[in-house]
Amino acid sequence: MAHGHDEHAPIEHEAHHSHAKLYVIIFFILLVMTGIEIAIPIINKAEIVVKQVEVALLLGLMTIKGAIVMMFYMHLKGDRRMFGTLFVFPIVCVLLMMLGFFALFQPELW
Amino acid sequence: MATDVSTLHHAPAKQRRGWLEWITTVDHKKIGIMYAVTAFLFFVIGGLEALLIRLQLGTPQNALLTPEAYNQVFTMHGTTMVFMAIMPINAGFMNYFVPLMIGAGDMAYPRMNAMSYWLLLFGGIVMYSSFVFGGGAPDAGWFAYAPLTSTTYSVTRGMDYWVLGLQLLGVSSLAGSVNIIVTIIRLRAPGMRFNRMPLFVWMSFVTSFLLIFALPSITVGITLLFFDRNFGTNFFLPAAGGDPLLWQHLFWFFGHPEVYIMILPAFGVVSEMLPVFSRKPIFGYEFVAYSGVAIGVLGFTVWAHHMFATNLGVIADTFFAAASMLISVPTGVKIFNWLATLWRGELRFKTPMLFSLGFIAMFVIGGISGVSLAAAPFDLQVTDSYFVVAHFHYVLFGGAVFALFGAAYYWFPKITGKMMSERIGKWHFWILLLGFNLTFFPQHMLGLQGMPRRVWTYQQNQGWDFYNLLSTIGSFCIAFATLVFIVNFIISLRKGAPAGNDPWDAATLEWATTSPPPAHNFDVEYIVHSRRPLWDNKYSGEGRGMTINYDFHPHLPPPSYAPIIFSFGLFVLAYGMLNLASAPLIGIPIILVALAIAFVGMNRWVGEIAQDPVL
Amino acid sequence: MPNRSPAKALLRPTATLLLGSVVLAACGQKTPQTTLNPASESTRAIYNLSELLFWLGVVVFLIVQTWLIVSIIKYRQKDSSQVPTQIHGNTKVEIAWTIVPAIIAIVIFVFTFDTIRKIEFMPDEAAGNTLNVKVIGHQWWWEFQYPDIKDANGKPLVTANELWIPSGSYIDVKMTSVDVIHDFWIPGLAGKRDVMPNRESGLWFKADDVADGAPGVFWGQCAEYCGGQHAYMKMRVVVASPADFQKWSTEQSQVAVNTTLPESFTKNCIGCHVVRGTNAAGITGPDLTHFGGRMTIAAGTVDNTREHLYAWLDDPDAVKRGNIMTTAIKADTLTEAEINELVDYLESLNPGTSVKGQQ
Amino acid sequence: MAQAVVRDIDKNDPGRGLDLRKLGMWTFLGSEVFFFGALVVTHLSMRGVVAPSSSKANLDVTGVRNLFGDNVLTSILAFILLTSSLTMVLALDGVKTNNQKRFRFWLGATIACGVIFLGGQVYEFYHIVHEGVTIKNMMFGSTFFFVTGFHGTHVAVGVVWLVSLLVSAIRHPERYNAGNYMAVELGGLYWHFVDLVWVLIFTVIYLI
Repeated sequence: MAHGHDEHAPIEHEAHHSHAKLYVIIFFILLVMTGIEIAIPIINKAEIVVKQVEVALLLGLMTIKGAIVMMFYMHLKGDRRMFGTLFVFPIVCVLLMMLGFFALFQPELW
Repeated sequence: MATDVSTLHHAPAKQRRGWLEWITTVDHKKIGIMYAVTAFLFFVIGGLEALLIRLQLGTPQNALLTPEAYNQVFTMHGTTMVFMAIMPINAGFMNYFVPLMIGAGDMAYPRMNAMSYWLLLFGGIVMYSSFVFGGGAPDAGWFAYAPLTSTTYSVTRGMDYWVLGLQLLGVSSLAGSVNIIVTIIRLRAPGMRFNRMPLFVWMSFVTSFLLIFALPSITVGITLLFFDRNFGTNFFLPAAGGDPLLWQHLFWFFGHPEVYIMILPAFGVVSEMLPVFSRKPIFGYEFVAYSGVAIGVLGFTVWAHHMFATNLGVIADTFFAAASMLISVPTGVKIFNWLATLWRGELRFKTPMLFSLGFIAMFVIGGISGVSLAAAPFDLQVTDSYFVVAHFHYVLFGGAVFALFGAAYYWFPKITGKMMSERIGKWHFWILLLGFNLTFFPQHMLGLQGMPRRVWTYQQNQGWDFYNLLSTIGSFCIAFATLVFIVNFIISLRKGAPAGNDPWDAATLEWATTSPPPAHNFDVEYIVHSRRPLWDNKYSGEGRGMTINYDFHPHLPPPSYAPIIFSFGLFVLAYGMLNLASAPLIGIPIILVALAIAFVGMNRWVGEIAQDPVL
Repeated sequence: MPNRSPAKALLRPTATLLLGSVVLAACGQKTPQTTLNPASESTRAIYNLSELLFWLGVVVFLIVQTWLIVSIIKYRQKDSSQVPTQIHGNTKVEIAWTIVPAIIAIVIFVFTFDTIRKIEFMPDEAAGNTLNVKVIGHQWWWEFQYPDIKDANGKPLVTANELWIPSGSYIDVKMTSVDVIHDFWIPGLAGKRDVMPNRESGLWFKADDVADGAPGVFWGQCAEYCGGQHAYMKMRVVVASPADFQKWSTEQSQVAVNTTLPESFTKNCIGCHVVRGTNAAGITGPDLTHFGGRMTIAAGTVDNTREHLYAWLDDPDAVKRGNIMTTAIKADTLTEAEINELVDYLESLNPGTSVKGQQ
Repeated sequence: MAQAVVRDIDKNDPGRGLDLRKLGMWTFLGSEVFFFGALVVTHLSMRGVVAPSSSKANLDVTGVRNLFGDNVLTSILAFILLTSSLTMVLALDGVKTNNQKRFRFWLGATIACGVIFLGGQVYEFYHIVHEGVTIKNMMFGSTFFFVTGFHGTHVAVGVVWLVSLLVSAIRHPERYNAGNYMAVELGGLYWHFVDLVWVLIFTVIYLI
């Protein structure tokens, strides 16, 4: 019972299937979203929508971007559940604590 | 990693002899012993500081200590007991017993495990070297409220040593916790599902998560503090717009989970000992395990109950009062389940059992005063008074320390192969119980009579003299009890009766191997079928608790110098950082040397990983 | 309770212990800083809450310890070869004792919330019957300002370490600190409140009525560790009847009763201290205008007597080590004659209304 | 036979067969989430504070934020870090498909992106300090440099890590192949995490 090595590995493994195409597509999606993010504050200088909506839009985009990076670039999609749990649980906790902190102690930031 | 692992299996590991064996060891059992011994030494040092405190307060207007000396002593007492005594004793027991209890050969990362230990030792040395090099020890209390920690009000270098010592201890704890978590997730024996793990393993698991989630907060806090003191920032300096309350949030967001980090392993130990000495299974395993998880989760939502006096406002007061009271529910569940474990058992009053029962009796008192502190208005009267001092000593001494002494008696036979003296052990228990209550019960009264904590002296005729005297007398009983323990330890180590594999007729896997266990822990692999594999094999029939896989090749990494070299690099780095702002011509060369040492260690380490793919 | 006799056996020592401490408090022992003798609406509300907490605590304590002791007596091992019935749990029972602590917690919470409401919100009737007080924390003494009461110069009245308030009025306290965090605590009148730099915190309280000519004295102390002399950052609060308070505040807002500064005062003291009506206008130290009438020296460190004052002026570091006055006055700074001159002068600054020496 | 029993008994265990080091990496990253969480809370609650006695007291948040222009530089940095994430995942794809050349090329590209990012950050810091905002003289500067500085430190650590990986890959190509890519995957996880933090910082500090 060695640590972590179930498979008594032969030196040459069969090559995995390449996902390069998918990664490039993901990259362009992220790129477009970042572009929108950058554009929003510039467009909204004229106060087309209230600041709160702008912030909500930005946070929403940020969350989606983050989720995409985690799922595809960090391979959480399709990987074992344990890894995702170890990482996503703290993220959810931190977000809740931040909400709680600002709601209770810095309400003027809303 | 290209190396075929199977060729390594029976390669004889180079064993070094004498003290080199300890310096280079990556064996979780040796590391566990070093942890426990170091932590006990710090416990004794912290205890001596406590005696100084009690001597000073034994009589009103005593001039034994100057205010400056007193403030350093109580700060170091708190810091030592929290970070260098209770936490590492817990870590020592976890190190030694988590792998054994889950039937593993070692921790997940043996070398990183060694590094965790060395950083504990070096962190402690950094902190205590402030007495010699810093012009004085830290003096702002263990929770170091800003702006008292600023260079204006804390003029010695003590607080800088405090910050850097804590940084090293923090890295140590972080690495240790990741190690425990991975060990538990990945190295459990076949069949030992999560809901079959011994409760000590459960509590170690929860504790480790609390640590990795709570530590970053104080890491940020002390880094900001270090910048304030050395590089001219103003995070906590009100004169320049900084916010002392930010420190309190960052500190207590760590500090409250820290309380559970200290007590949960004690809960785990007691949940192991009570069933063994009652000869029954724990009552309501799931409730005991999950209430530990619940305490851990709720522990992150209550930090501001340490800050009621700062005028949080009605909404925050209400929220944190409610959340804090909620914690009494899972805690109550645990206590009732322990009591139910005793019910209709066949109780054997060996020393570990006495300490477990003492733990329940004392911890309940701390729990009751804890719930009352959660009631925000009452807290406004007694917070920062001796009532709080009494409360947390009932929790951390009456709770954690009692449980850990019990654990020492319980596991000593496994670690050394010899029994501890029952007769001396019982003396130890009764003297400690008496001394503990004599010391800390009067402090409830002191708090209610209006005595604030952290005062270096007090005037007579305030109704405080008698209780303070009692408390001081009690503290010497505690010291004497600890001396009795040390005597018992030494005598038993030399002449203790042989223990055999399973002296207590216990239930968990650590008792299935020899005492002391061989370097690879187990000669065979156990396939676990129940929560009490050993017990069920003994009492329900061979094979009911566990079966044996003989086709098993234990593998251990060889001893290594890398962890101590790397840790030593970080140790030197701390002194470089200390001088960076005040004397860059000294600081920068030290930092470069330190980085070079750390690089040598890291390089060795990476090379060893390539030979033997374990961190 | 399942078994009566052990419960009784436990009750007696508990009662003895409790009674013992009460007796201890009653016979001759002064407890000027106790939380157990509330003398204001808010501390009484807290005291009532703590009684509830205490009795619930006693019940829980008795249940657990009785259960523990009964188990120890009843189930001690009789036959080492016997294995007891292996009971793994009982979901119904466990749910029950999850719910019971929850109910206790809810009960405590309801009363807690009620008390929070009572002590945090100042009642409407306070309007028109409020005295504003500003508390300023210093390392290690207290400055009190009365924004509603003007002194001879038209500025708010300032005193130090001795706070006079009228009974029956709502005292609205606002506080801040000039250095580190302190904590304002008069156990008989109000719970703690942190006194923080660069921030304003506040609390209110209403002291119970006292008779004319019989003011009540309450001891208070800084409760947040604030450095070297945290132990000697004390204060006295004098609750006077409205008439007495009126008299006191009128006297206090006058200039000093003796405005002829001795030479040694001009030489050594005016940089840090104010004596209204003279050119002593320093603001680092406490206002000394009516010093002679105060009860204590150096923030409650010693009683205000000639001997103590002499010792204090002779070597402040020996009385209260590390306090800020030691930066100006060392053991050999003043001659005996100068000290006596200063003592004479300072003790003469007594306008009349004082509770000095009668605590 | 015994092995078969083991496999069977472990079938539903969530920890079964997980790679030890990858498990540790994810656990560590979970802790890092709390670290950056604490930093961001500090920044958000302090950045608006105007010091009573600061030399730049008249420069409020809006004033400081104008220094960033329309975030042109930062947007370029965001673009570079995003690209580095793509190149990193392509490097891993390279090693997984036993394509040493692609592996090394994309790894090198990732390092280059990291170095350019660090250079850009140094330039940005220089620019802002030049405008009179330092870590000492105002709260916005303190928290801004603190948060972005810590992120930059993480990037720097990542660059060192990837460089040592590249050196090792050139010296011992036999250690990196479709059956042995964990070292690359771990470096990648760390690198993507640093990118993830930038996604957060970019939005919260620069855009909001």
